[in-house]
Amino acid sequence: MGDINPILLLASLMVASTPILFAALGELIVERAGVLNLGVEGMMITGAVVGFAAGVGFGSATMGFIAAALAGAALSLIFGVLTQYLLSNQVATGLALTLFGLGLASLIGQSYVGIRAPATVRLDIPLLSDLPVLGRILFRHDFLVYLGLGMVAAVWYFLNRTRAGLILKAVGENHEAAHALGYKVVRIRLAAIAFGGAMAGLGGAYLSIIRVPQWTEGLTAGAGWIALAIVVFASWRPIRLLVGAYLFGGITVLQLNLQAAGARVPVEILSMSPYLVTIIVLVILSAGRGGAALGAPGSLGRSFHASR
Amino acid sequence: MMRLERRPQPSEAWSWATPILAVVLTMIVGGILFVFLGKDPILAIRTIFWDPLFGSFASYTRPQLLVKAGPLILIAIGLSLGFRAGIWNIGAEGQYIMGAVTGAAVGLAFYPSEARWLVFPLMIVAGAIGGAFWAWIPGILKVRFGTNEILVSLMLVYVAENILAYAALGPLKNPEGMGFPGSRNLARWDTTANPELIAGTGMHWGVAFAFIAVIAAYVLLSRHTLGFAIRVTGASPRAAAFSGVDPKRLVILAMLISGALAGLAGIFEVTGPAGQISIDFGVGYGFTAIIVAFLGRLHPIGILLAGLLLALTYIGGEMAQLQLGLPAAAIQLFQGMLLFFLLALDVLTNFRPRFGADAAA
Amino acid sequence: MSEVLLSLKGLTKAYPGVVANEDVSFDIGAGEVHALLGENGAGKSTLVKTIYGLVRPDSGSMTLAGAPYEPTEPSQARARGVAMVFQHFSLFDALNVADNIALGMEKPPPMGELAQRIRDVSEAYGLPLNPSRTVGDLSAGERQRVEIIRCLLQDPKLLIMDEPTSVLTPQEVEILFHTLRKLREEGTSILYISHKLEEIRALCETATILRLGKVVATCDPRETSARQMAELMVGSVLHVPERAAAPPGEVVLELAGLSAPSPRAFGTALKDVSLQVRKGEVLGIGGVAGNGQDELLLALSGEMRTKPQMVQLKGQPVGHRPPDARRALGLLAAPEERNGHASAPDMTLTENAALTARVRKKLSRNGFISWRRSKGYAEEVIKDFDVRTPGPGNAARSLSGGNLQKFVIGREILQAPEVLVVNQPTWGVDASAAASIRQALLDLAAKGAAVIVVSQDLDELMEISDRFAALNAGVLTAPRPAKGLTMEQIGLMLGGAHDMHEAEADHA
Amino acid sequence: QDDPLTVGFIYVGPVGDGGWTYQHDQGRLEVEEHFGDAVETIYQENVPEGADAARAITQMVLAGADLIFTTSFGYMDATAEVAEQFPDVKFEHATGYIRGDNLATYDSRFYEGRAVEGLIAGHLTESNRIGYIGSFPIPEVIQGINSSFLHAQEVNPDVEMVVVWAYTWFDPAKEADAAQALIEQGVDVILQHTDSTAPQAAAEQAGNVYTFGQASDMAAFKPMPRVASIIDDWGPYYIERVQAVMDGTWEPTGTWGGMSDGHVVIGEITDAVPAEVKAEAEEMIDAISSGEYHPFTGPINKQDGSVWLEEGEVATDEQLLGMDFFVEGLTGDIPS
Ligand SMILES: Nc1ncnc2c1ncn2[C@@H]1O[C@H](COP(=O)(O)OP(=O)(O)OP(=O)(O)O)[C@@H](O)[C@H]1O
Ligand SMILES: Nc1ncnc2c1ncn2[C@@H]1O[C@H](COP(=O)(O)OP(=O)(O)OP(=O)(O)O)[C@@H](O)[C@H]1O
Ligand SMILES: [Mg+2]
Ligand SMILES: [Mg+2]
Repeated sequence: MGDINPILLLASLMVASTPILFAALGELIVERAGVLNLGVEGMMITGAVVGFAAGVGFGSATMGFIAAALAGAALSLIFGVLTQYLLSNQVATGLALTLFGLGLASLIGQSYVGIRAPATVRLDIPLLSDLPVLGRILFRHDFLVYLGLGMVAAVWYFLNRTRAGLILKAVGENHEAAHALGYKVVRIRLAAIAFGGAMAGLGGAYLSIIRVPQWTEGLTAGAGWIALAIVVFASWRPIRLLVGAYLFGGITVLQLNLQAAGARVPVEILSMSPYLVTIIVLVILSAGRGGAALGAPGSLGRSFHASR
Repeated sequence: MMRLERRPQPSEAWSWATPILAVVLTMIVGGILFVFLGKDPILAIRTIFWDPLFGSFASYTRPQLLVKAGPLILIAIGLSLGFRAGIWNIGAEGQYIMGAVTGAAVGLAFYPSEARWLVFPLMIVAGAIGGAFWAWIPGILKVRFGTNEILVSLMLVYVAENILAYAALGPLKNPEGMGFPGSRNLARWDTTANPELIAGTGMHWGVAFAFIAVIAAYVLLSRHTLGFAIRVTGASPRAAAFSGVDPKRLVILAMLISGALAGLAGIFEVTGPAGQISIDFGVGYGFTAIIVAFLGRLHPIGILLAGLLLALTYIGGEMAQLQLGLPAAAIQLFQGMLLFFLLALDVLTNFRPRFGADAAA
Repeated sequence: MSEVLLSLKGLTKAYPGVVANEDVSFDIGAGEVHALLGENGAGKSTLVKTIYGLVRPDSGSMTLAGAPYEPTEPSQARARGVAMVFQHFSLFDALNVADNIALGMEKPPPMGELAQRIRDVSEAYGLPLNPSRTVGDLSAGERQRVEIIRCLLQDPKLLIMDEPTSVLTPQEVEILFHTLRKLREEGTSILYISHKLEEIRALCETATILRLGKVVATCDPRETSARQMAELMVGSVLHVPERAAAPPGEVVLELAGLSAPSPRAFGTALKDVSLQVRKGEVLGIGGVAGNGQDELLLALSGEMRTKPQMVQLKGQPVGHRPPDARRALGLLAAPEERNGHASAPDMTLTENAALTARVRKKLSRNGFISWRRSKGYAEEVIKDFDVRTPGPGNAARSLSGGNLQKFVIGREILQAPEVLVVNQPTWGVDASAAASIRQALLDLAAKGAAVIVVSQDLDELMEISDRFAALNAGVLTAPRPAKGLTMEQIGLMLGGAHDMHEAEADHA
Repeated sequence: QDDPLTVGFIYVGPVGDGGWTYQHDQGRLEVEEHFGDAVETIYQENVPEGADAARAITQMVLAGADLIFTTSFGYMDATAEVAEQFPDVKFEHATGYIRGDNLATYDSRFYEGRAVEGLIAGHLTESNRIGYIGSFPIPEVIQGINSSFLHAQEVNPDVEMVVVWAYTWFDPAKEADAAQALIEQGVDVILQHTDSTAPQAAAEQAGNVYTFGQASDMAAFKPMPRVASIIDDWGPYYIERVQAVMDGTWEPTGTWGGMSDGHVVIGEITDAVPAEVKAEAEEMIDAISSGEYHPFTGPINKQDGSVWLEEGEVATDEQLLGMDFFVEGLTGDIPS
């Protein structure tokens, strides 16, 4: 039957990966600051519904995205206060956040079922989008796809080239030492957590406003968990994160394309392939590093309490 | 301003008082939420917390609490052993599913045998092995290649769900099911059924195993050298290695135990309350159990209580939905709130709050 | 004395249950090297953290260069010219040297420029350092250089050093002293904390002595003997270790061509280490930290497995045996890091007793631990080794360093080992506690056990060893009788001169 | 009697899923509207199939329900079990096959609607490639694929059908990906057996791709890409059954309603469909509704070429309920 056009595949995997990419980038910053927030799914879906509602309410997708980011950040700050001031266990608090976010989202979303999303503009970058091959892959997406890519670059720059990024890494690496040098561990972490929430919110809103686009319960369908996994997969590095998100999104899209193209591979195998490939690639990467440290931030998941 | 001051030793009194305080606070804030949803808050809270235990249908709902809490506790106990040692198996859902699928496959292979004495124990063993195997994979990959067990165990959940769908649609499909997905009903076939052991109590083999697991974990952690090895590894991995703990063996062991318990939960569920392998067999017990484990502070008795508390909010929540028309989402929100309060107040066990001027910092 | 740089008046800081500093007043002159002495837990670290703005005093005041000084956070202290090298390093392993240094500066220059300045300053002070190396890969001495250069780049007026030499080799100490003297010449004041009194005597002009949080004495260390200072700290007469001579017996432990890669990411591989230890003998192993000391201890304790023949206990190959099996045979060990290696900080002393004494003290049966017996053993250690703690139910982290060290050493010694290996037995421990630990080791040898002491403190090794060997880059020199070794000979051994050794095969 | 009749509904998803559960809940609301104070409805959403179902149903009985609709196939065993325990309460299980003295079953002949969709699709496609997003390979879904393919082929012998299995009932992002994959494979008409509007959105983005609303009307995407829809309309059946209980005429029947009963409704066929095609489609709707035409009428061969239905032979309900094969002309395998 049909063949798979790699260019089209690339173009659609860029779209498919964008929600995970946003959420994972946010979580990467959070984890780099030494905090493990497992509530990504909850923040994503809250972002999805609030973004959708605001988008419909204001009749503007842009307002939707802004609202989604704010909602994600606000929700994440519950986690922030609990874990940073009240020193609650981060794993449990993150899971509670997911539960809370799912409930909150479906409560908010009750009156938005079956409504159309606000229109978005696709950025057909003039001239460039008409380029024969690259044009289709690179220059015919919506704004958020470019924003996602831009955020990868920005996060990379932030972590590797700015003092604020250095301080963030220091806080995540060894909070005792950062505190001894006079850095405000808790405040820095709260800012990171809020950023992570905002990014998760954006990722969710991308689903509800552009990708799907509609509001239905369970819209994120586990994307938040995948985002968490991608951060580990990327060993906390932004460029690898992009690779990981594209790999995952790519396999997801590819398996459907293979089915559509009539490939004679059992559907069950294709359907589980994104997860299997992620594991296999991780094993290869880890084995290559001789099983040595994967680069997890030194203080990841540990509570910090300064006594004065 | 408030400042926290670390207590020299955790406060015994507060560790008992905080859960109660958390429930009370949840009732207050949750009540306000219910008012906003146009419901009578007192009635709603009574329906959630009181009626399942003492309401007019309590004779039905009380046993159901056990049925619901059983798998949660069983899985959480296994997870807590790993968590205590710093081994992060978050893929219990997959192990639960694989336990059910393997156990059911073994049972169905004997259809229509009547040798319950042989088949049922075999299924239990197979279920435990199935779950343990699924947990062994992230364990061995961690030990051999240094892969992160969080990621691998999580990914394997999705793989297990696909295997479950495949099993329900293919090899385990009920040949008399008119082509519909799903296996034969194991609970309705005497050879494989996991019925109530004492009628009207909700106590089935899975619940019994959960209680056994609580006791065993308690003894293991407090008295046995393996439990000690687990605790030392969690508290200080290098001290554990010095003491003679082989960290790789411990990883494998912890994964095998938690996987086996999750697998047991799966097989008891599929032979009892669930009845059959179906596409939607996995309902998130494996994830909820993580919450139960942490709510119980990774302590066996704590997990027992946390499992029952969570079961109470589930069943009470269902009743509130049914009787008061409270949306399921509100219940979920309410549960999230309960967890938040429990976690937030936990701080009082280890810290003493100081208020006022001397706290300004 | 010249003009006063920093003046402390009536500083008091109380923690729950303990007054860490009580009415502490003294002055530090400009260009003065001022020592702060005291037993473990006397309040030294608390005091300097107060000066650095990390701890806020309950009462009291400070003036710096004549102006009131009330730092509420370290950046304010740094802005006023106060810099600090921490007792427990404040470094970030995953970051490189330049990043680590930039983090400790208020307004770091751009990275390229900073790297150049690091090179310049490190050369100028004789502390060579490559700015692009990852800190996690550095030796303890190099790590400290990072901390010091971080301070130096800010042209501090007052440099605080909290136990800087407890992790350094003699050579590194010499280099450090050279740097500090140079700084003094440039007019920088130094507040210096150390338990090594000879160092204080060589370096400092004034010493303030704390006991239980209070200033109990001030003296000029150049005119006070180490013993006098120690007695001021302790408040009683100091006991000097003495050894009952006993003829060495048969060989109990033999290492035969022990070669093993390091289990740690940046560790040192052991290369063909061979030695024999006899009953009743104390073998001292010196060497710069990071030359395989940790690996040697791991290979002996059983945490790191080797080929069976490489480690032989009473003629029996045990290289492949795990720790408990070796304990059963009488080989015990106490690693350097007492918090988190030799003990689990968050566990009680009873549990920590069970950590290593299960086999020899029969604390467990059929896999079940008897907590009653464990508690009994912990109490025994506490009593026999004068560990100061309310009881065995307390967490290990609640003990001060010296007391925890006494507990750790006591826990092994009371198991009546046939061979005991200790690494840095008196690291960061105050003078009286160090003396009693050394005495205990000597007493153990006198009872016929073989003792291997790995240490960077040469004075300590010379004081208690019968024979001495040195580790360098994972290679061990042939042991030589300690008596009569000159400093020069020791220096050569430490530097890796193996000429007195039959030429060893140099394989990886 | 004075007491209102209490009617309970057990839902597998949230009422806000916009698809399957949403449509059942619409049916519940129609019941409320129709009977006013004479009935009281209660429901429980998000009830997992399996362990929790039996409890949810029992609690509903205890809460006083007189008639309970359990609206997912996976509730079959649980419903049967509870029905045995409470002989005085009436139960109705959707899409299953177990019946008892107080347990009826009901389902809809969605394949009738699929036939109409297939006809329209066969006319509309220019690439001669029609895409189909399947959820799981179960008889109901396979009926739909076969029915639509047969009728597309009838009007367009060159047509091919590309089937993608999403292995989920509901995952909007994945459905969007599946639609996208189909479009990239040159498909220009998409049918779906999953419940979200994500494929509609993907088609709209792509431009000239036609889709059909599924479960609900998906009117938001009119007139293009959504050119028609299959609506599950459970209201008439629910009203009829509630009435039967009130009248005391309720029987444990097995109902498999279709277009003729108004259970399956074809939503507005928009002007994006050429008038003559629309007329042809309406003709078929009439023929099916009047019972004149059965979408599975021979001759029909199986995929392997073997004869399934002889000329003029009409498939029995048993044959349809157990359908586990593709008809001749379809490519690809059914999983498992
Ligand atoms: N954060 C804290 N919370 C409670 N008590 C503390 C804290 N820090 C120090 N202390 C107490 O203050 C006392 C002084 O501690 P400090 O660390 O200043 O001692 P030190 O003189 O530096 O000891 P060492 O020689 O071992 O470094 C100790 O007895 C300790 O109990
Ligand atoms: N957060 C804390 N809470 C209570 N006590 C503390 C705390 N931090 C330190 N201490 C106490 O401070 C005392 C001194 O500790 P410190 O950290 O200065 O080093 P140390 O234990 O003396 O050992 P070392 O010399 O190896 O650093 C100990 O008795 C310890 O109990
Ligand atoms: Mg100190
Ligand atoms: Mg100290």
